[in-house]
Amino acid sequence: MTAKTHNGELTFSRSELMAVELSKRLRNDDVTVMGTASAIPQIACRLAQLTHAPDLYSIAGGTCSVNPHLGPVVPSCGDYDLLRADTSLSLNDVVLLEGRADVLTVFFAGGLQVDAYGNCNLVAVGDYAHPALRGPGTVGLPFLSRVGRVLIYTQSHNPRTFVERVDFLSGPGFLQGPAEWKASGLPGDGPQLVVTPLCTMGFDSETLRMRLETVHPGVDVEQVRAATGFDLIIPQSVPTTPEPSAEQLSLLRALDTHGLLKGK
Amino acid sequence: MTAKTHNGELTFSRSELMAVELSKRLRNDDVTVMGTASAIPQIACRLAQLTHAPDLYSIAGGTCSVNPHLGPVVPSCGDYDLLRADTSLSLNDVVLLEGRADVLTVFFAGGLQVDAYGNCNLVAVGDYAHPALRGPGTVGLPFLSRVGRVLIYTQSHNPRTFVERVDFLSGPGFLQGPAEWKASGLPGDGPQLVVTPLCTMGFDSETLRMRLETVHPGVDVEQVRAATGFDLIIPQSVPTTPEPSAEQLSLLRALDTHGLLKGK
Amino acid sequence: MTKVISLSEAVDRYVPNGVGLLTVGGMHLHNNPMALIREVIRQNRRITRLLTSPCGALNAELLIAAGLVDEIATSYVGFEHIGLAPSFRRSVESGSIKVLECDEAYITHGLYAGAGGLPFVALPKGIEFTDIPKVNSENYSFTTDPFTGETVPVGAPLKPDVALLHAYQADEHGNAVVAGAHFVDRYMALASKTVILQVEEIVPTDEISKHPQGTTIPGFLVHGVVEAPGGCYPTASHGAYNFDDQAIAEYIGMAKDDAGTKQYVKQFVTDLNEAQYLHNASERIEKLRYGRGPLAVALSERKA
Amino acid sequence: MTKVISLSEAVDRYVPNGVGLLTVGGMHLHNNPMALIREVIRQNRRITRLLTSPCGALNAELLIAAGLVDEIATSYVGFEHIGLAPSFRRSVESGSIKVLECDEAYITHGLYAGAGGLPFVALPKGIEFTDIPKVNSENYSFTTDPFTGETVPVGAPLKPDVALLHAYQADEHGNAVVAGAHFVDRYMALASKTVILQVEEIVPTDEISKHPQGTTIPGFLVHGVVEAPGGCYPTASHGAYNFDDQAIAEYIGMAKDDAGTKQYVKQFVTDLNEAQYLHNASERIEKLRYGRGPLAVALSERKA
Repeated sequence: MTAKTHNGELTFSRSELMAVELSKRLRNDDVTVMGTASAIPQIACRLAQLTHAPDLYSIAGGTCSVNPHLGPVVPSCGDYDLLRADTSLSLNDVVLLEGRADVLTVFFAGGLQVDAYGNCNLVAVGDYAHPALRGPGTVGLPFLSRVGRVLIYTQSHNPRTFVERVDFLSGPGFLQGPAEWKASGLPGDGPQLVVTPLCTMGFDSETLRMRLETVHPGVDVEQVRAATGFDLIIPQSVPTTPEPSAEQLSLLRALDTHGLLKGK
Repeated sequence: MTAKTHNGELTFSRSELMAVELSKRLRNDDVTVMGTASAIPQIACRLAQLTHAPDLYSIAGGTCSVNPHLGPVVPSCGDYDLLRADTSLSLNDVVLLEGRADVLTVFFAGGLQVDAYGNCNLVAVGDYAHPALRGPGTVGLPFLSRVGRVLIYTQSHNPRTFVERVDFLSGPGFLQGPAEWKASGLPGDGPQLVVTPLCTMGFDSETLRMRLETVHPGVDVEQVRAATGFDLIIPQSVPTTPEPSAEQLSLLRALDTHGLLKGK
Repeated sequence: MTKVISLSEAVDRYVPNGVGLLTVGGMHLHNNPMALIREVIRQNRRITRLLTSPCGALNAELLIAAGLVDEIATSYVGFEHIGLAPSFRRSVESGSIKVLECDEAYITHGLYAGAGGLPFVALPKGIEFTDIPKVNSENYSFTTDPFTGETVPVGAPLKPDVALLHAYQADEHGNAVVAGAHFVDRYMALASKTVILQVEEIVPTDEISKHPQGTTIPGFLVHGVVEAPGGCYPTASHGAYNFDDQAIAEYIGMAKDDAGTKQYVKQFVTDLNEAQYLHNASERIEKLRYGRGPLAVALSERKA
Repeated sequence: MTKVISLSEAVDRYVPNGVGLLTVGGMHLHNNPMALIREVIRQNRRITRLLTSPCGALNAELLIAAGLVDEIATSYVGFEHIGLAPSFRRSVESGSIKVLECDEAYITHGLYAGAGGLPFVALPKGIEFTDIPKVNSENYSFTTDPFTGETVPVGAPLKPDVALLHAYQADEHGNAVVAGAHFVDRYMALASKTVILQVEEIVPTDEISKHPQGTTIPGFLVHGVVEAPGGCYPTASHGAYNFDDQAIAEYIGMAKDDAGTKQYVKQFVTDLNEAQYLHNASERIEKLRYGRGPLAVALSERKA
């Protein structure tokens, strides 16, 4: 069952597709944590709980509540409404767990820049001392290297965001590649997925560089290549990202009654 | 107004007198903390709040509640009833405050051994590796050196408790005397008072050794000297500890309806 | 002995001009102590160094917009889904403010160390693979782990001179209830030399002591209590009202350049006293009040 | 997926014989997870190293009385106003158990470090003036404070393999409510690889999630949940019943020597299953139930 209007337009937004794609990578035994501006991963986690991963735990990084009930999804990770949840941790507890590394299995991340090895930068574009663009700051991204799987999402897919090497490394991905990554002894599994409005990408197991996995409906491979500022690994055959099912969309929209993901 | 029965016996217990004496050393701007088996300091603090120090704060070191309402006083510092209080801290918070040093002004302490410089030992009597008496352990006594004034209380006054030098230093007093104390740079003011069933003692400002201050009603100076295992400084004139007033006893007993201090 | 004090007196007495390290409570668009911050701006107090929670928002941005901040220690200043913080961004890009670049874990653990008299805090492995310690040697360094012999990253303790915090309720002694998320506000209270609280409402002590386990800031840490209903606006006050995204967007719009920023500060802060500001905002605040969800009910039960 | 498990299965599955570092929750005579501890004794699990909260009581003493503990890391084992812990005392005096001498601050901060992956924790000045670090180089050491150049005392992180904890209520997933004091139990849960909870009562998730701010142990930290009403007896279960000073005094009386200690363990632990033990204790437990003070009311409101 696909989801198109009678004149053939897609009946879901790019953000809704991103949430569904993230949701599909979550497992029943995951414990996830998300931070700033996290409507998309919030919905991804709740959707996973309502479908294939009922036992998944998700932590809202601002309020630090566990399994917020999300009716509706709220835009801020610190929202009072997120406290309608199964349990409450303190921010201090969550920071401790992020450092412990063997408990939290998924960290949702993003950046002003994301590089070929999945390193993220939320601090500054250009020379740090005289930045062309000062970002807000890195919050908890340094913990990317400790928590199980890193799932990166960003609503910008262009050569300024996807760069060969971040100008400032504030969230470790595979660092400068296999040698440095292996030598680091960091406990996390590193970045596993990047979801953008154009495509989903993974990482090549040998080179640890980003590799195209699927292109979203209506997007072609050349478009992704042109929008990526580094030499993206592109397999011979690139499938199209499956469209969300009517059931997924219906569940998602029942959560997103404020329409935070709608039309974006 | 004194408090004697018609046949001249004292109408208060030694423990009640100790609580009153401790209470008198507390100030309106004090923030006190107490630990294990703390019925006497609990009552001392509440009595101070009800008389001359209404703004005093006291922290029950087990539950970590602030200003427990104490009706009645309970024997364990971890009692559920202590949570009837003005505010609640966590144990972690209290340990932090004990380390911060400029907030908590009074620490109630004790020991299996207390030495001439007010050092306390709650760990082991005799050789540490083969102790003659193994104590329970030191809990928070190492923080004596950080918190404002240390008030020591003990229900044993004998040469085994009051020794020249503790066998194991688990709660710092004035260490080995003025030179070491000064060099330590520790932020606390050190021990200020020792209250026992026989007397109250302070510390000589030059030598930092314990000095007799008052003997309790019915106790003479020689009795204290004989019960003390080190060379106690004894001034020429030693006043008798004032008897608790009828008002103090009445307030105290209204708190201590379980009679924890009665007859002891 | 009451610690209740007027807004202007609180800032006059407890926030010296040129204050060494000032920290402001709340996180993201929530529980920012805006009444106190607006008053700091009205009284034109220079801040040598400002420390935010792991995520600063209008609490830091407005002080920067008013040109009062020399240095900022932070891991984030922004408005989450609404946008970047224009004055922070412009001031850093132009070099008119110095950033002590931090990460969330360091701020959290650093306040813990500051609260507890810990000389420093050893940090989990990982931060040394980022560029953050490279640009902030004041807060980050390295030492030897004597148990393993390895070199490990460490952070300096954070000990603010003054903390400006919001709580839902307090009594006159400063015993305070935090409704909703605590963020790192309690650690700020534990670590700071002077703590000023603004609250939605001052209540009697016997009211507050009915629920001691919800009253987590003890009065002995607090120096002044200011009754400031609506005082977090336009950020949210957990338990009372939500943030106003329109008002934040309006700020972002005006603060696009220096002239607009100055105009905003004049129009919304320095030209008004707090009563006038709140009078103008009162209709919006009423619209933003939380409904009777489970948490609002739990809090109303507290008061019943 | 339910984590509810029987008492015997919980110990059988999660407490291996010779467990490396086992920690037991509760403090003083409160919230000792005695049902789990009695079962550890029935199943005769040797404990290589036992870690208490800053104040251990019957939780540590009974395991030592049963002869199961090789080493103990603690800052206190005793019965407060009731008396010393006879088996702990005798075992240390005779050298049959090794003590890793700790202080309260180290245990608290060490669990924090263990929970957060901190390589070690720098301790406030003071402990180096006691004899404690001199006799415990495994947990205490010294390193350089790179910010001041001074040598400072530090503690090793505490990372228990298994934690046995008590909570008031939990749902089948292990989301748990602690009624009353938390002591360091939540940090034990955060720092331990495996966590087994005993609770007075298992309740539905939608019951527990009505008051998320009182539910402070998240299920993802918990491996097994055992319903054990009365399971803290003869220690107190905050929210349910007080400790039994007579029963503790009876233990102290019997445990004066090895023969009496063995007799106690046989009579009160190994000769009975938990249901029989509780049947015998039930009258005392009923007498010790907390009255309807403010806290009991607050908890009954939770359930209403």
